[in-house]
Amino acid sequence: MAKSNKPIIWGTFAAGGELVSLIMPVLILLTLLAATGHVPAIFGYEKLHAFAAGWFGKLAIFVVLFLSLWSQAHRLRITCFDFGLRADGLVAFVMYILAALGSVATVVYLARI
Amino acid sequence: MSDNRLAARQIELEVLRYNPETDQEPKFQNYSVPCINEWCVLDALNYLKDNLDPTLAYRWSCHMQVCGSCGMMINGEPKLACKAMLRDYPDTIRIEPLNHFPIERDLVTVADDFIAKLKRVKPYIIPGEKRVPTEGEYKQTPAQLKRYRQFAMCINCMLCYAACPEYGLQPKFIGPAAISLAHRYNIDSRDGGRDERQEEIATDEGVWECTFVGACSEVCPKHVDPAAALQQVKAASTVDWYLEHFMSWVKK
Amino acid sequence: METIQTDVAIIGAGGAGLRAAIALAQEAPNLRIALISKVYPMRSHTCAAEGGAAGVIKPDDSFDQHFHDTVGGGDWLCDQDAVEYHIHEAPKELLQLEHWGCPWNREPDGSVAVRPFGGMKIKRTWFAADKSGFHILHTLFQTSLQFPKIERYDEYFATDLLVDDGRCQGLTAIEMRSGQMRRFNAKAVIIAGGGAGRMFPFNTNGAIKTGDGMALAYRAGVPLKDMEFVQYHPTGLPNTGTLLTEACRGEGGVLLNKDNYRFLQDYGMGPETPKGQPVLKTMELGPRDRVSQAIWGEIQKGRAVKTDWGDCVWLDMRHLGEKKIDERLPFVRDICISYLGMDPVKEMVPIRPVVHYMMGGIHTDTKAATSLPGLFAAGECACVSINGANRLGSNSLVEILVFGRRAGLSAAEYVGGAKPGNDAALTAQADASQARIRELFMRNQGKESIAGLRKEMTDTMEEGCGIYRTQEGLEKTSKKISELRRRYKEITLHDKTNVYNTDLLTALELGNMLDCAEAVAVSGRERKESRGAHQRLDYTARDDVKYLKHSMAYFNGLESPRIDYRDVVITKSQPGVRDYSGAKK
Amino acid sequence: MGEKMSRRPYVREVPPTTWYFRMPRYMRYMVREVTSIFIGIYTVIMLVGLMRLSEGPAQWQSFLDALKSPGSVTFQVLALLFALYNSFTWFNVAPKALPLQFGEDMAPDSVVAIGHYVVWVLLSIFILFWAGVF
Ligand SMILES: Cc1cc2nc3c(=O)[nH]c(=O)nc-3n(C[C@H](O)[C@H](O)[C@H](O)COP(=O)(O)OP(=O)(O)OC[C@H]3O[C@@H](n4cnc5c(N)ncnc54)[C@H](O)[C@@H]3O)c2cc1C
Ligand code: SF4
Ligand code: F3S
Ligand code: FES
Repeated sequence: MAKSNKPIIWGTFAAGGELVSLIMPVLILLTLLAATGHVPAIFGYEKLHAFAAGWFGKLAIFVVLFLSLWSQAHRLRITCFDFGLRADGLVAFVMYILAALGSVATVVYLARI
Repeated sequence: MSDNRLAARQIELEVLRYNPETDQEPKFQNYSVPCINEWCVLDALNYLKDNLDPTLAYRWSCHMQVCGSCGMMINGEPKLACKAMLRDYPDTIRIEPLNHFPIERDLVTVADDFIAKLKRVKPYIIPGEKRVPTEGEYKQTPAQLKRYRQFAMCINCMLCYAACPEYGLQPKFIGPAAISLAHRYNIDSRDGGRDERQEEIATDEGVWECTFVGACSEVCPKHVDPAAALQQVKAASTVDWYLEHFMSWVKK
Repeated sequence: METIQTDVAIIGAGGAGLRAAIALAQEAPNLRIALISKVYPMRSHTCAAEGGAAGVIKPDDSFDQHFHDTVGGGDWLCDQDAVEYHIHEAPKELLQLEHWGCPWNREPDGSVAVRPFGGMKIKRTWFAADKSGFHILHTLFQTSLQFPKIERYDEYFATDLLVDDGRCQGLTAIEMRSGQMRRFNAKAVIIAGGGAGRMFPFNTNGAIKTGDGMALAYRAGVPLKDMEFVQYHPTGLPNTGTLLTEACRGEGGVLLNKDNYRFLQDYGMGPETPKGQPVLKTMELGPRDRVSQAIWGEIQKGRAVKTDWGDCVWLDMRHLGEKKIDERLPFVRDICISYLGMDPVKEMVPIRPVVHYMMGGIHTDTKAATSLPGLFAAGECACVSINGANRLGSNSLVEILVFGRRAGLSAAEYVGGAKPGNDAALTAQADASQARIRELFMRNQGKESIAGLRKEMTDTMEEGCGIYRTQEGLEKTSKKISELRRRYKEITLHDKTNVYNTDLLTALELGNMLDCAEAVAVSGRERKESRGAHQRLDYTARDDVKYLKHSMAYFNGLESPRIDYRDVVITKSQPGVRDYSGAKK
Repeated sequence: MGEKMSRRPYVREVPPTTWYFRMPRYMRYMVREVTSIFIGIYTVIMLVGLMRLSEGPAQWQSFLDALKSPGSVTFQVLALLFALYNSFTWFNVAPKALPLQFGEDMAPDSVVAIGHYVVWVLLSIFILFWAGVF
């Protein structure tokens, strides 16, 4: 049996999982604060735009979105299997295409800022 | 064992029975067994077999948690019958053969698949540095020993296979114990056979079938922590993949 | 009946059987090997051995010392040529295991570590925590997987040897999963079927240790040697019989009576040594027979600890501390907590002597050959006489390796010159074997139960063949066993299913145990002296004039066995006094 | 001991779509896996936010306003709970992939797990500061 090619994705899954676990709760907390009227300073357009315009900001945003997209796509693929959706090849294709599109979009939007 | 202590507790055992010659499918049979609180479930079964129903079939030998033959589902959990102490259970105990394995008869399962997988991962030293015994031992420091020792503690009881849902869903999965065993040899300082074993375990049927449910480690009676072995194999295989494809001058 | 053709058939896939198979696969790669076992190899009882395996490796040690410890420990009933071979091969075998991956404990510099053991004057016991046998067995099993010539027949129950033309030429076995009888045609057969401790009610042995291998050879006319020597291990858990390894004492645990007094000093094993600093070959590190006898003595004197499970003494390990216990004796701690609900780090645990090991077994020479051409034996089922009247702890894990390998090599040599067999005669025998078992299987009228007979057997064995024996007791037990062997003809099976019929297998095992038990009782009755594990209240002294001899029990149908004697091989150590007092050193 | 072959091993099929109801630990696992749906959707929301940000202040404001809808708030509360659950499960098993050895002894799992919790708390506080919440 040939070696698997799952490691290609697993690297980003693992890195993404680590990052998501560390920062996702606090990010959600931030938007939740914003949504309930306690808008944090960073969400001011000027401030956030300036952050996203700097190279560090761009990199940070890209890394978070990229890793999160791929790790969640990978996990969703498995979740589908666990729920009994056995067309693993197809599911994987769809999930990874979505993650790839999201990644490209991230780059495009960042470039526009 | 003084007999007056017997019947200190009356336990209802609900045992899944299956006789391939007379039964279409398995069904439960109930027994009321007088027990001593210090007993384990295996003691209760042995009492049952000697005194109530000699036709019950199950495997056991050592009665000391080391031979790995007495694995069964006890109240829904994969357990060693000789490690499941009655004091930890209510008065009704349900006993079934290990999940995910075909039932040969009563509590006896067909283990062929597991045994074949053990063999498949090449669980023996494939020496790196060749040496003959007359040249003395390979030096191995206590630190090097401790790196793999935990993974060498597996008693092949198959509880982890009964616990792992991915094995249940995909019986081709090489599974937790066999992959842990491969890992045990991979990280032994005397071994040089990792590449050969990777051909078996760095595959879709190998470690990549594992979704890190972690049930294997939760039920392992010997704290082998197969889930850890599998994650470590995944990490190493990922590094391998990138080295092989992007830095082929480093690896192969 | 399906016939399987092979060159060498091995009965038993414990340490001895596996070692034999590997030796054959390596040294005679053209031979077909059938490895037959009633349990999967890694379930064999070798896995239960905790303490370790003795082999001379350190510079302060010498073959001579290992020799003298072993021969003296065996109360001079050892064949000294066999011991000589054993101790010289021991380090080679243990190193070989190291090369196969056995996780031996190590010194800081990476060399193998050794620990002290009872009756040994020098630390020479190699160990893998308190799981030595487990690791040995799994290393052998896993190593064996690389040899395609080793064909395994797991869960096959051997029932009879096929003997024709004065040679052993195969065997019959039941494939347990289908209940079908299979015939193995083999040019040579090796028996590695393990011990027979299950003849006794209170023992450290697994359910599979029912003396099948011994009984097979015995019924085929091969004598069982020195069967009266049954080893009691001093430290068993009083309720389950689970063994607490000798390493508990090797690491510094002490034995106390109900007054917290270290009583061993009253039994020729004193003076007292400092607690937690064990001194080799004295006090708690005396040999098993002496220590067990001392515990018996305390019980007689009313200085035992009363427990729900009978009279015990304390094993105190608290002074070793949690770290050392977890490092060196983790399994012991687990076991005490599981089965007794007591933690040896915090409490003293009650223990009592428990049947552990059969010194006796199938008589073989130093090449592991029996008196029947084509039949070899090794491991606990065999008696090559390295253990004499009392085995020293950590010698038998080595014995299974040394003589397992030897049996393999001898069989390979023998197979080269073996003549083809007479098929008609063998078929007739195989059919007879099947008929015998079918009769048992079909029987409906019998009034005896397996569990009932077994209980009577174990009870009478404990009564008559315990730590201390008397003529009267031994006679009573011999009679009782012979009565049970007759009543055995009356047992009925309740289970009439072919598939995995454990009722049938336990019946066969009971038959085997009864045969062995009779050899134990009758050999003991005839040995009117005290030596090693055979201690008599009516003949308290060792008698080298009459009994510096091996007893040989020959099967005699339903009659009790014929006992004969055989000289002990003495090369350099004349019988002397076994001295385990620390005083004179 | 009949001559006939009577083996007939009985295979118990695992129900492919409902197996996780069979054991609480399977349910715990499935909840962990399901977090990916919530975190995945939330990531897409972030991506939309980024898009809005790139389109100018008005669009960004409308994004912030959209966050306030009751449906959105409910979703975010759920996402937060699932994200927390994900973090805990991740930290607890992280040691498995990261064997650590100090000198001779293998470090207990708790070392890596506790390390993760500490980093997590510090990082979260830092981000809150940076975002100007305090
Ligand atoms: C609890 C315990 C602790 C011990 N600790 C030590 C120690 O520290 N040091 C030491 O040196 N020794 C120790 N011993 C003794 C030593 O472990 C044994 O003597 C040794 O392991 C026996 O190995 P064996 O290969 O002869 O038999 P086993 O390992 O018992 O194997 C017997 C094999 O024969 C097979 N078999 C039996 N009957 C049949 C049949 N009818 N048909 C087919 N197959 C059959 C079984 O399936 C099994 O595979 C200990 C023993 C016990 C019980
Ligand atoms: S890893 Fe644990 S549960 Fe699995 S077979 Fe080995 S000892 Fe049993
Ligand atoms: S339970 Fe199964 S999915 Fe992996 S972590 Fe264990 S093998
Ligand atoms: S009987 Fe050996 S593990 Fe339970």
